[in-house]
Amino acid sequence: ATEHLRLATTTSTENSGLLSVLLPPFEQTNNCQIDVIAVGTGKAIKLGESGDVDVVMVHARSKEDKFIADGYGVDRRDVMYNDFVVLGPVSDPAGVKQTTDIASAMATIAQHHATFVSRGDDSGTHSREKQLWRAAHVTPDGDWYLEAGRGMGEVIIMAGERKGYTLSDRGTYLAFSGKTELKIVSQGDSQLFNPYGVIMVNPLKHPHVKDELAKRFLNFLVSDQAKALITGYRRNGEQLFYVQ
Amino acid sequence: MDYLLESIRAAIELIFAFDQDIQRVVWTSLYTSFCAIALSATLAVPVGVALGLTQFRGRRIVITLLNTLMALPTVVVGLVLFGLFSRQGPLGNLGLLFTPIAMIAGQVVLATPIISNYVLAAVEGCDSRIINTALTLGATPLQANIQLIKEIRFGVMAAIIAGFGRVIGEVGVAMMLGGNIRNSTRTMTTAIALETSKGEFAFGLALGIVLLSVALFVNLFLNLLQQR
Amino acid sequence: MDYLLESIRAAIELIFAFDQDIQRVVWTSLYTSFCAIALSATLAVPVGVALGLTQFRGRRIVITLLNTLMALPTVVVGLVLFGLFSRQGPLGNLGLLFTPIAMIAGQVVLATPIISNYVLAAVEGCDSRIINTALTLGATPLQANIQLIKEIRFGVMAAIIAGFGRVIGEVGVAMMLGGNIRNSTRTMTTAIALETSKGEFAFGLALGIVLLSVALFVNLFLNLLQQR
Amino acid sequence: MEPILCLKNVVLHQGDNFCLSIDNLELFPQRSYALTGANGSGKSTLLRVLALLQLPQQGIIQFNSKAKTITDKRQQITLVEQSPYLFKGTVYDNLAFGLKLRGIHTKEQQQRIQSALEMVELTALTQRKFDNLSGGEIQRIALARALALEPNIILLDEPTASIDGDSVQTFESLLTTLPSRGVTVVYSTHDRSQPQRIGSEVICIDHGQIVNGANARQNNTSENLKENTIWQRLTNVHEN
Amino acid sequence: MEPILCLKNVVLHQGDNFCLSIDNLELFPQRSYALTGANGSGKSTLLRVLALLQLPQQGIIQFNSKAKTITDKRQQITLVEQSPYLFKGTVYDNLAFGLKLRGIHTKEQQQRIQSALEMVELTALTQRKFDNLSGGEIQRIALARALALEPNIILLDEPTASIDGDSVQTFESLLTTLPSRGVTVVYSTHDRSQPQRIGSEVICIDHGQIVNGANARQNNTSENLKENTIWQRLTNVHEN
Ligand SMILES: Nc1ncnc2c1ncn2[C@@H]1O[C@H](COP(=O)(O)OP(=O)(O)OP(=O)(O)O)[C@@H](O)[C@H]1O
Ligand SMILES: Nc1ncnc2c1ncn2[C@@H]1O[C@H](COP(=O)(O)OP(=O)(O)OP(=O)(O)O)[C@@H](O)[C@H]1O
Ligand SMILES: [Mg+2]
Ligand SMILES: [Mg+2]
Repeated sequence: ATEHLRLATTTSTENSGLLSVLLPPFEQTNNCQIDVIAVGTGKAIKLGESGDVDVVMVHARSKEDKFIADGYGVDRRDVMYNDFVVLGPVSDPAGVKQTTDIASAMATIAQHHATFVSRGDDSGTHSREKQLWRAAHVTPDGDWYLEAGRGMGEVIIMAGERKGYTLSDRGTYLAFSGKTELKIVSQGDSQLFNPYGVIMVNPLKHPHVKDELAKRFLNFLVSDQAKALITGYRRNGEQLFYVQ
Repeated sequence: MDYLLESIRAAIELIFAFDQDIQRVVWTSLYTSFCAIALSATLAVPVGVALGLTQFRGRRIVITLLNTLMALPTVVVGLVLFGLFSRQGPLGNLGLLFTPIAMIAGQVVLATPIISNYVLAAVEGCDSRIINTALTLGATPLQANIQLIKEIRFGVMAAIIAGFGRVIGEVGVAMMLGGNIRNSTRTMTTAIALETSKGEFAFGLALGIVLLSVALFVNLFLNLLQQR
Repeated sequence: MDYLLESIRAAIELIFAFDQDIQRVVWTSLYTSFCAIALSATLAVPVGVALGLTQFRGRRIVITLLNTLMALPTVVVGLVLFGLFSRQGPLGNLGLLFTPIAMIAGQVVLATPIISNYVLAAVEGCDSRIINTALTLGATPLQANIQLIKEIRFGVMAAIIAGFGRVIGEVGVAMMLGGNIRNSTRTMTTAIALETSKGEFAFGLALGIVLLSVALFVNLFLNLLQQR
Repeated sequence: MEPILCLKNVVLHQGDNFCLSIDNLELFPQRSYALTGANGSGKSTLLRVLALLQLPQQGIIQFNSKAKTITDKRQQITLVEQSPYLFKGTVYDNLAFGLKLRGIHTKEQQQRIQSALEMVELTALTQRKFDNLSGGEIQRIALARALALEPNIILLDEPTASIDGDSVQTFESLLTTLPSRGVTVVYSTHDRSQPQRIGSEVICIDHGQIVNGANARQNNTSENLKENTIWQRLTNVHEN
Repeated sequence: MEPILCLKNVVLHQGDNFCLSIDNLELFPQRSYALTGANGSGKSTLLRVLALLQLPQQGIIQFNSKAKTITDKRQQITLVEQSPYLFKGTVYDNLAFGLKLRGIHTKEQQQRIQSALEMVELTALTQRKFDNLSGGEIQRIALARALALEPNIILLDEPTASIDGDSVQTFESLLTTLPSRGVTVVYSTHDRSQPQRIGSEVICIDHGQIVNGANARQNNTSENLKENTIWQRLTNVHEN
């Protein structure tokens, strides 16, 4: 029978469509099947902690480090990165487009009390957003700041409906660009860099983890073949992910 | 398993602390559910009674469709109403999306088939002499139907309780049409979903226990109403 | 609004193409729901009948608790069973998490209060002479209860239809305990949720229409069964 | 004299095997009529037609009254069914139902209920729940529920079938007096001597058809008036 | 001779106002007993106790039979209630219910159902649905449903209350013959002359107590045997 490897990953990775390109070559050569469980970052890590998956792929560096420090995960690899962008209405009421760096972009939004929809769900994106507010020396609070507590796509839609701003990863924005009138108003700052890491669940802690196969999978993800697949992946003609 | 115990402790703490966020969330859940059930019952009880009492061609088809609507997934209701309420949609300029009103509308759609099916079953199971007895004692057809509803009040109450359970416990509509906005449209269920997606299982479960306690109180109250 | 029309077209295409992925998803939804309803009915019908017929101290409390369980959010059921089935949990080494069996377990928990409440209402509304008539014609108490169930079969079927609608349309349990794994535990509802989160609203809605069509067929079938 | 209720060419199919077919039936005010006939001959069906509950497929039902709406008409015609249904609630609630619909509340309601229950000798059960009564008690309560409404026409489907011997006598005396108080009475019965005791014209039904008529216009009821205690009570009610 | 059914010091409270209290009641095999008494006196309650359906709070019920379980005992005692319930289904289904429970299938089932319906003269209704029958038809079907089971003891609660005159006569003749065929018959009635016609001992109940007894041991039934067609049919059934 084919072996199954369980991979917990964030919804955005799964939704980008990359995995359906990236995984099949590995599955074929290793005669296995990778069961992708797409959940929030926090929950993905929790699934790793409880040993219900074999491999975790997320983008929240501090949480990943803690996961490894607590002994739940081993062998973290940098797989790829993409970037975040700030989205806003075409009219750009806060004039974010005039800013050059992300810190002043965030500060402008706060100054104008322009509607900003936050993920509010402790996801990788939400952690990054909080980091950006700190960098801009702003404590977001008030009617203009909506904490939605939802997935990325839904938050983009909400921000569109409310004619507000939001922070999104580029992949999800591209997927939703036909469904919203929001445009990119700020991008390219080095602080918007978004690395994805892959971690194997510690087989010492969870003996049933398929470490053999997991290790091969990790090796595959950093192999030249995988790199070619990642950089070659296009959506609406745009490249979504980059490798170091 | 640990987190089950942990969550019970957390739930007790939550209930006793009862901080403002929780209060707000409980209140939003309760009042949207109540409004939804009141509207839905007004709609669904007459539908159930009418379907139970009248014979017409295609009646079984209508009933089967109503049965099928009980399988409506919350996401689908959310999607369709989203299409209505969004800026692009026909009701867009009312600006109802991401407000409690949109949530209530979605919950009405969810509860109505449940309540009417329940009432229909109660009417089909009830004594066939009720209507004639009321009529011969001088009731108008409307009064006779009201008397029928009184006679099957146990079934009607069960229908309302089932509908209430459905809407207070559902998450899809509240999430998609309410938007889970903190201090505004966040309900107990969307808060639970949020905590769960964060991996805060214990806190999510604790909120679940709060939800069930609230539902228990509401049901105790409905029960008292019924026995009166 | 456009996407409503678009989705209807997409749904029709989907139904006619009926590709392997869709087949698989429909099949997973159907067989988990059927297993869940079969198990749940076996459990819930006797509970409903027993609660309807026997008088004991605390009966109203038990009924109120059962009513409350109808408000169980799918996420909470998901969380609790997750705690049981997870590797850390007491049933962890069975490795049931993210399998159809875990989903069925969750759906049984969801459907059981609904079915028993429905049956209870049917029993409370039924003719009080049924049991005695069966007994005096020589039935054992068990046979008399079975006859009662036959007499209220309309109510029991309504209960099963309501339970079926609940489980085939629910997403939380299927998502949390099944994991929405392609070619394995992906159901129609988790697929809809996935498409929606991808922004593929029309495709999500199209799947919703497929789901309702499947539910319609099942209900037509149950209806035929009942009329036989 | 004008008939108060009159059926012309009425045809009512019920199932495949039964058809009520009445060419001409004229019921005159303040008389009493007894419907007789075998089981399944159509007595209950005819009574439901007279009560304006079941509509025939063909024919005319004329009710000579000023009432316009069907509900107003039904308020003047009350039927006690063969196996009466009691509403969930107390005996009092059951008797109050029709009175409330006629806008009769408080004191008068109580008095009417009290006298109606006296007529059937069941005042002791006023506060009893609907579901713990004996067969005869149910029938008597249903009779009281109809009598309390003081209808112009009272239709009774086998009213004494499960009533005990003594009570049957009292009830028959009551029935005998009703016509002279302005009430038209139609009842069905299997007791062959009952019509004579009450002084009613006999309408005999067979397979849905009238085989001997109520249209020979002799009035043989009015002589049979008896004065008795129950009658006294009824008088009091009307004078209150 | 041993009594077949015997109540000793039975007390049964029902609600606040009614108490069935029977010091000693002995019913002997192959006789017929008529229960009489006013409405609400406790006839139906006593019949339910005799049918082993309602358990008294105190006292002993002795049933002289080899049957061990309560179901086996109940299979020998069949009660037709005052207002009988018909199961959803056809008349045939209703009669087949008890026969199936006794393992009687196919040919014999059909024959027994046929003869039972002949006894109540309703063979025409064999395939009719339960819900479109007249009051008398329901009662007769319930009687047939009990007769088809050929119980040792048959308990009938006002069996002729809604049956038409002609049929009452046929049915009474049938009842008269049952004791000599080994059946003990207990029925309640409001018809004062019925016990005499059938030749039954009268047990009169008042406020839950027996006021004249069935314990004077004269057997006045066996002489009253009549030979008639219905009886012939019954004989055939037993010999098949
Ligand atoms: N569940 C109950 N709770 C309280 N009282 C009851 C209940 N059932 C019956 N009773 C009362 O018990 C008494 C006896 O009832 P039962 O049915 O035995 O009378 P019966 O002799 O058969 O009368 P009938 O001639 O009217 O059929 C009645 O007064 C009735 O009101
Ligand atoms: N809904 C129905 N469908 C078909 N046949 C029916 C329906 N209701 C009654 N019948 C039949 O119509 C006939 C007349 O019924 P009805 O109740 O009027 O008789 P009845 O004279 O009152 O008899 P009883 O003396 O037994 O009360 C019966 O043969 C009955 O089986
Ligand atoms: Mg009749
Ligand atoms: Mg009785």
